[in-house]
Amino acid sequence: MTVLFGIFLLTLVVITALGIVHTKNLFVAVMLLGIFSLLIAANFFLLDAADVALTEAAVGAGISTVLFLGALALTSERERAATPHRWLSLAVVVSATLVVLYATFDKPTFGDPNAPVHQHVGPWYLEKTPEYVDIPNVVTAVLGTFRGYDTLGEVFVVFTAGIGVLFLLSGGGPASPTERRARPAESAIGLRDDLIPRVVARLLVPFILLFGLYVQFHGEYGPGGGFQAGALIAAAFILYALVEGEGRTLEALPRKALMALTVAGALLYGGVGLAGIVLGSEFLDYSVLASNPVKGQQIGIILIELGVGMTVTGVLLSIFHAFAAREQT
Amino acid sequence: MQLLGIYHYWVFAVLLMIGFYAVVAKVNLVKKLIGLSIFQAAVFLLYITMSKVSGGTAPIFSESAAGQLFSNPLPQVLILTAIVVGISTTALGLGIVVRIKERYGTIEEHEIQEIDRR
Amino acid sequence: MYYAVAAATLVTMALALIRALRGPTVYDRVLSVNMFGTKTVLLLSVIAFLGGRPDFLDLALAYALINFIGVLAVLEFFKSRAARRLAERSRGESD
Amino acid sequence: MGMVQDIVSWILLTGGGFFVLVGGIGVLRMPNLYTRMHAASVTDTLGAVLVLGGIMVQAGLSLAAIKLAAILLFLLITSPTSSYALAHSALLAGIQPDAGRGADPEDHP
Repeated sequence: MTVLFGIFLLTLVVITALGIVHTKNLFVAVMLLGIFSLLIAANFFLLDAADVALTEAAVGAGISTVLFLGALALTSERERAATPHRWLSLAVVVSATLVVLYATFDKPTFGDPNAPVHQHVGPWYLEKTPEYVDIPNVVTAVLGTFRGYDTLGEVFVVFTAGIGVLFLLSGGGPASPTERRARPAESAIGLRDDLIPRVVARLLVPFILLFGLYVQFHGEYGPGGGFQAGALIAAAFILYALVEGEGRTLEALPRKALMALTVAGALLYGGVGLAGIVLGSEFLDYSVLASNPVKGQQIGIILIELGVGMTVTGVLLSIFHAFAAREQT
Repeated sequence: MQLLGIYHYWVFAVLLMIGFYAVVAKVNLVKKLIGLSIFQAAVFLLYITMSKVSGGTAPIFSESAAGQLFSNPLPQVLILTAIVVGISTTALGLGIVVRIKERYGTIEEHEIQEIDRR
Repeated sequence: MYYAVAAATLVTMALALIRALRGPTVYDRVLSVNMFGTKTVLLLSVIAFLGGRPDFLDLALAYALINFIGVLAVLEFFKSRAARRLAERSRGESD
Repeated sequence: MGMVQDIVSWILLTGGGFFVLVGGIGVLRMPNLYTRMHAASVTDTLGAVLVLGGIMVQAGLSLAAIKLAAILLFLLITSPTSSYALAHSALLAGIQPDAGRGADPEDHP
């Protein structure tokens, strides 16, 4: 029965994707992308990937919509030109689709426990996690220690992307400083003087922050971890910025603090790795962090998840502020 | 039942190609990035589909899941990080689009090419 | 029983999706995005119990908290756009 | 106790499913924005309360029930607020609430 639910949801996903590509109004496309993300997350949940669904929930529902809208505000909302060489592109895409579809016939049946994927390291992780790490959430264990190098790499990709956006957008805009000063009269029309959303959002922000911290530190026991928590905490600050304005948010968490958070997170991750070398083992081997190797692994995971959370929060918020600051110039 | 067994992969293929179409055929740069997001989501879906085991549950031990099959944690780890990386790289792309708009005054690909040719 | 509720929620999601695709005004689309969000919360809660893993309600909780942001962002975007157009118009008149 | 619990939760879940579905049909079939908004709020409040209440009865006194109560609380706070903000900004954008007129105005991006 749940398989049928999944199939229904997947059909909705395809319809939504077609709608996104079809519409000329970019604004509508962004909103449909929000629905698309909700559907994908529900699918992940049905496919037993609670952690992934939580990540998609934290990122897709708020942050990606906000970023796309920020970009639309700076560019344009309509796709003006008709699609050139439409039939040629369609022919290429259809033939590529047929090739991929042909390849799917070689795929193992959905949910087959004997599929090649499940013959590799996956079962080993499931079997050895209680012995080596002893935390209930295997996903966090794999993310934090078994594949710590991967995660370190991903954190640095996120870090680099954040730096890239700051480089691109923090330079001088096209508007002159005098125009920048003429802004306050306009901004009075925003959501800021809408009392009800403002009160409710203020009420909600501490709860989102609290929930983010719960997700951060409960990641060893339930779905969660640094990536999800970082996105949730960033979302809380974005909500605050939406109702209270950029300035108030930057007062609460200035750009410098964000930068420090980002860098400190990445350094914390790398530092925990180096601590492994200093204490006489290998890079990112946490078992030497405490006298008991299992305890050491747990401490290591908590620390690197904290680093991940700090970096993700810092990067996502810096990106948001970079777009929002452009908008005001 | 045989068809239901690979329906997930078909959806993956179709989504992948919808995203691909948007990237290849559309001339609007933001639309291309939206297409890229769809493309990404299709890949995520493929990985998560592969991690699923029938009758299994999410790979988090608890009393309510004692003695059950668990789905494969590895693809989930890869995709979990990929989602956050995906949003950061999309943001980078959007940053580039914003700069292009400021420099060229348009985000339609052919108009940019025309301006460059001049 | 859970199955029936999940099915009803799924059908409602499909109906909301049709509304989102048909429009006609952007506000209709915002409305259906919002509705879609709450239906996802319900669906996730029901499925968490269906699968016998009530500890996964965290996900539904995340959506219940986060879903609001998307709608507010869209409305804020409308308002700032209206303000920008107003400013452009007044600038055009003064020239 | 188990029997009573089951019956109560079934009644709540059936009612919730019914209202969710009715709201969904309303969103599709109602003639203009404000009437559609009315239909959508049925699912967001009554439907959500009944469905989550039904699950809560099944969950009994546990951590899950507390989480469900939190979800319900946040839904009850946020969805009327977003409905209000939506209606407010639609009104400001010049979409008139006129139940008698019925049909939609032209596309208003």
